[in-house]
Amino acid sequence: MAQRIDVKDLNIYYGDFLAVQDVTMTIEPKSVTAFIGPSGCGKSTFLRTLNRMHEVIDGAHVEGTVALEGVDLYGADVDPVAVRRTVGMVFQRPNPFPTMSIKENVLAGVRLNNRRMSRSDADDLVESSLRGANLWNEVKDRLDRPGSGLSGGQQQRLCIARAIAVKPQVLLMDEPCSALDPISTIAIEDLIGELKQSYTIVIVTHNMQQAARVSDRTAFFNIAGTGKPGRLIEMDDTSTIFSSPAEKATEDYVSGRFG
Amino acid sequence: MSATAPATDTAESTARTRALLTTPDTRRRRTDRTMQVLIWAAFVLAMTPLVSLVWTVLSNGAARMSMDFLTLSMRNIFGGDPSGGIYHAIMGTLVITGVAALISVPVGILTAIYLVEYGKGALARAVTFFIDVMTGIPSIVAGLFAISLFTLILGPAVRMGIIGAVALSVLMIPVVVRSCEEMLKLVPNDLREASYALGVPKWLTIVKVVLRTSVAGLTTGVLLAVARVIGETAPLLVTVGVTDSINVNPTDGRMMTLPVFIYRQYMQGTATCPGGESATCVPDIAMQSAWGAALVLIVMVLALNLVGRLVNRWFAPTLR
Amino acid sequence: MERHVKLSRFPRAGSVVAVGALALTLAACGSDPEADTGSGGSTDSGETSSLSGELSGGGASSQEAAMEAWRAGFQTANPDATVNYDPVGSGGGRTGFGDGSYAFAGSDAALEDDEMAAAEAQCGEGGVIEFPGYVSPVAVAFNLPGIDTLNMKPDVIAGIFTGEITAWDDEAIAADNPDADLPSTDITVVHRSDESGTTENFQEYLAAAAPDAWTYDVSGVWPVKGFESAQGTSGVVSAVEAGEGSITYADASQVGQLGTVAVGVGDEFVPYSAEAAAEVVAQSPRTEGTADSVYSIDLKRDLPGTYPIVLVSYSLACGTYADESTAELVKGFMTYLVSEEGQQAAADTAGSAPLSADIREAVLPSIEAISAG
Amino acid sequence: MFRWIAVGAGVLILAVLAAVALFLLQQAWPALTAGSDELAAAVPRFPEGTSFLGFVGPLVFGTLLAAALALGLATPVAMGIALFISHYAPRRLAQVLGYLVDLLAAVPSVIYGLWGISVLGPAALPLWEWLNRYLGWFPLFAGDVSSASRAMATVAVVLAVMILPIITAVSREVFLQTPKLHEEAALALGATRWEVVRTAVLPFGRSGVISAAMLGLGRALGETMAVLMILSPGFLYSFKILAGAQQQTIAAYIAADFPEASGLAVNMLIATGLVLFVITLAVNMLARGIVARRKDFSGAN
Repeated sequence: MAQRIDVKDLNIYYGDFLAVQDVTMTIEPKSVTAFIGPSGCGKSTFLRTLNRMHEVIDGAHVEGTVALEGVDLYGADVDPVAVRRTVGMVFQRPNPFPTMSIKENVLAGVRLNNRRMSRSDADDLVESSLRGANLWNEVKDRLDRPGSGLSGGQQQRLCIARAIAVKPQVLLMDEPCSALDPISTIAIEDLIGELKQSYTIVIVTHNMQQAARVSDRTAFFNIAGTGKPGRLIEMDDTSTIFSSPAEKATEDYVSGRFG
Repeated sequence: MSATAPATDTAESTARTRALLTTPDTRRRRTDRTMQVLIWAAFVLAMTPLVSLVWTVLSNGAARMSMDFLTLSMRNIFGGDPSGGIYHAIMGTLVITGVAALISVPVGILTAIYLVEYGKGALARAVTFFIDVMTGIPSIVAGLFAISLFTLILGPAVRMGIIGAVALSVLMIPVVVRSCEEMLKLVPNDLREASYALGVPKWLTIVKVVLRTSVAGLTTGVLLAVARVIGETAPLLVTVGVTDSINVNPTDGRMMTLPVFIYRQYMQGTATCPGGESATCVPDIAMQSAWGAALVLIVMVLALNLVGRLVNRWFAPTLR
Repeated sequence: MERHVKLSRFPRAGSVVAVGALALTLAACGSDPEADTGSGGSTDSGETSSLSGELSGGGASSQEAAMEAWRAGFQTANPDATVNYDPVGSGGGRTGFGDGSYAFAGSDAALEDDEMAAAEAQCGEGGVIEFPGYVSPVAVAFNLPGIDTLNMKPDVIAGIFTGEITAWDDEAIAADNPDADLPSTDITVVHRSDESGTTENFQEYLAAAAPDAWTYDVSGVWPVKGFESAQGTSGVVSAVEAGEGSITYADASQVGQLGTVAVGVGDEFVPYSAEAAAEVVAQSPRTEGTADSVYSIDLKRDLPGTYPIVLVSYSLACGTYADESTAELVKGFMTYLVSEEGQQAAADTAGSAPLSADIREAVLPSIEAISAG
Repeated sequence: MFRWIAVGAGVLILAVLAAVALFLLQQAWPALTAGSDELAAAVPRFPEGTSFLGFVGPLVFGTLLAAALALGLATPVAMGIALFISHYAPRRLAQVLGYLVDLLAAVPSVIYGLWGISVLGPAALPLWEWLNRYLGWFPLFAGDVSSASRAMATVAVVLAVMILPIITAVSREVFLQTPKLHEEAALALGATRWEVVRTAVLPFGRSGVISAAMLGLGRALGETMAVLMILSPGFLYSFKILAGAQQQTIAAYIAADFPEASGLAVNMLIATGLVLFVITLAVNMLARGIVARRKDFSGAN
């Protein structure tokens, strides 16, 4: 299931503005990779280039390569829609479709691909996805109620269920817990630990403890000043980053002496 | 495919991924393309009549345009005589719409203030509800109302500008209230509270803080409301009567307005020219004048819109 | 712009200033046109040279074109006077005249007894002045390329306008037009959608000339359902111009390039003309039993050599008015209206038939007697 | 003090509306209570042996037919333009277009009428003839094509063009308000652009579009001049939209017959005006009801 991502010499532009400069990294399969760094350093922007979500903004483009199992995501014959199906994403704020029920939310992505799905197949998929997102027991009795009626943490897990229902290879998470209370956060963090058995997970977080808790590897991004591009400072095993980082800036940041 | 696959990748998994990423679902892609084409087509389809309309008015209207056309009235002009102009109609339109604005703007803005700043309870709900009701009054019905009101007061067959202005006000007030309500709602509560905290009474807060903050928005709302009613024909047709001389006194006698002028000219049909077409007798002069007046009216409406929007863009304080 | 912004502390002020500024710019340069010395007739008979004030009348829209000429002529001679005419239709004119809201009125039909009573009550002791000020032929106009005129007997016209005859190459039409190359096109009848005196007059003609074929009640509204219709004379004319094979009835001055019917009167076919229309009015007898100031006629539809489909539109005025200036204005305006000059201006503009000298002579004394009282 | 002035303005509006309603009712009352013989005598158009409702029925039918056709034509196209401006066109172009559409909403109806009769009518005639020839079996296209294009179909197109900018302007606002979150959610699930629209934008904007359509319907119902200038009226319950002299709308009927009317006929016209008032009222209430269910949506005008 899980696949690796190789990023090489990636520059990200918004129009003429260089937002992120010269990123080269490898994201290992079946692991959790955390991006940390101060606000505006381009980590979310970079995350979005991993499934071409940044293209929603007019004028956004990249130089360099992002390769999934050796296939460049920006290759001429690559379909961005297929990229996003293969590389799923969970957002900062839970965003279940308000007009759909819990069940329909889970099936939303699948419905796009499959014109007809038998009722039992659909039910099975809903159950397995919700179980995968640790939500099944809480919502199994109200699958037909609107998704927006759930609590924030439940909504976020519903979004995760929705993302994994399309069976992606990679799961990108953009500060998935920042809008949640501590208890919900723990639930999501536990879930991330389980999900990495089957997916490559990339998570952007502001919370360094969270990065330390959930990730196997950590990448630190920084920015020299406003108007300057964000850069990848260093990337290493999480334990290394938090105990003996190679760069001074990283050390300052993780020890709280900066930002 | 510039990337060279790292050696750790098996060729098989690369091929599988490539297949995954490069074979789009043709059915979905086709649907997407079809819808894109349809939406472009909808756009083109809709623009065709609109462009045609604007072009027709422009080209037909420009042909009739001249200094005389803008500065003379139609007094003593008849038949196929191509002299004379629409000055009386322009003035009538300006005066009647101006009076309508004078009536509706204070009422409209005060009502909006009431609804936003004071409005609570049954009365506010009733006012909101009935403003919705007023929005739905067909324009001809507003005309019928105004004329029967004045008939009751001043006797039968009075025709004067102010009756038309009253009819237009009935149509204009709800529009003013609606848009000003929106504008006042945009003023953040922080500003009001800051003012209260300084011990400023509520009414002064409204006048000095709320109104001043939203003045650009209110102006825009009012100008757009004026643009809405300036082209109304049916209510003026039954209330103001017609004349071909200049009359700028809304309380004395008939007035001409541009929309009514257009309609009257359209209804006039071809003129008889005993000696055939000549410099002093043009058979289809009425239709030409109708187009000319239509162009002037459209320009007025567009100018109001433009000014309204520019006021809002340039002078609105940055609230958001 | 700057000025506008400074003043716009209150938006009301802003918009008023904007509109006001526009108005002022325009006000500086607008005017009524200079008195026209051309066709309108610049001098009147002399006695009404300096009338002033505003006079409002209303009524039949058929008179509108002529009324424009009359008003222009009168206003040119009296630059301080303004005459307005609301083309609200005959019914509105009669009602408005009856309740005093119009000082004068135009009507496509003479006042009926109860209307006359109301008008007399309104006018007071001076009584009502009524005369056929505007007489115009009503043409039966059609759109067939290459055919300018067709002969039709009353029965044929009635047959077409009742929907009995549906194709242009119908034998009934062909019989009177041996030389015409009639197409097999369907006939599309177009009638007035609004209530109108033209409709009423046309129906009166059909009822009088073809009583067997035309059995509908005569009124201002077209009685036969299912035909096309349009608003106003210009509406029906442009509808016929746009649709090949259509036919309508309309004030002759408006039919333009359309083909017209020469109407069968007795054994001959008479094309429309102002002269032939004037003739029918001149030869028809005056209605009996009316006051001296009322000159209405009983139209005869079968007088040889005349064009029988005519719209006779009456002018209405009072013998006495409450105030002096109105009385003077009405007197002056009506005098101009019946004058040879006024009638000729109407004939030039509206293609109407000038009033005969007999009728003018009959009504002029009543007009000259108009006074305040 | 200031407060009471403001309250007074609100109350004044209620008073004005009450006055409008009362006047209409008072003026309409004689016609509503008159016997059909009386009406037939006063109103030349009034067929003998019909009740007031029997007379107004076809007018209501014509009004609804015209408005429904216009709405049917305009809504899909307006949604297309709204989507085009909000989600398909390049941003710079979109802004200009949005502004253009707002301007077109302000073009006076008498100008639409002028254009409809002199440009659209002749241009559409071949299409009407084609529809009639090949699809004449379909009730809407049956009958004889109005030779001057003065038929309900032409009116419907003009009305559609008129209400198009209104529906577009409101729908566009709603579509633009679609939360980015939901669009991104759909996008991240691998949705194509159209699928984003279908899963996130349309469901979100549905009630807004409905109320936009209702606003358009309200305007189409009350529209006078365009119908008056174009339609060849008739007083039938007829679905033949290509033929002339089939239907008439209330507003155009009032404007056409008001000049000639006197006495009871005027009351009769005002009574029909009252009927129109009630219909538009119902439509507007419905629209407001739908909007009210969505609090965050604003900018109906």
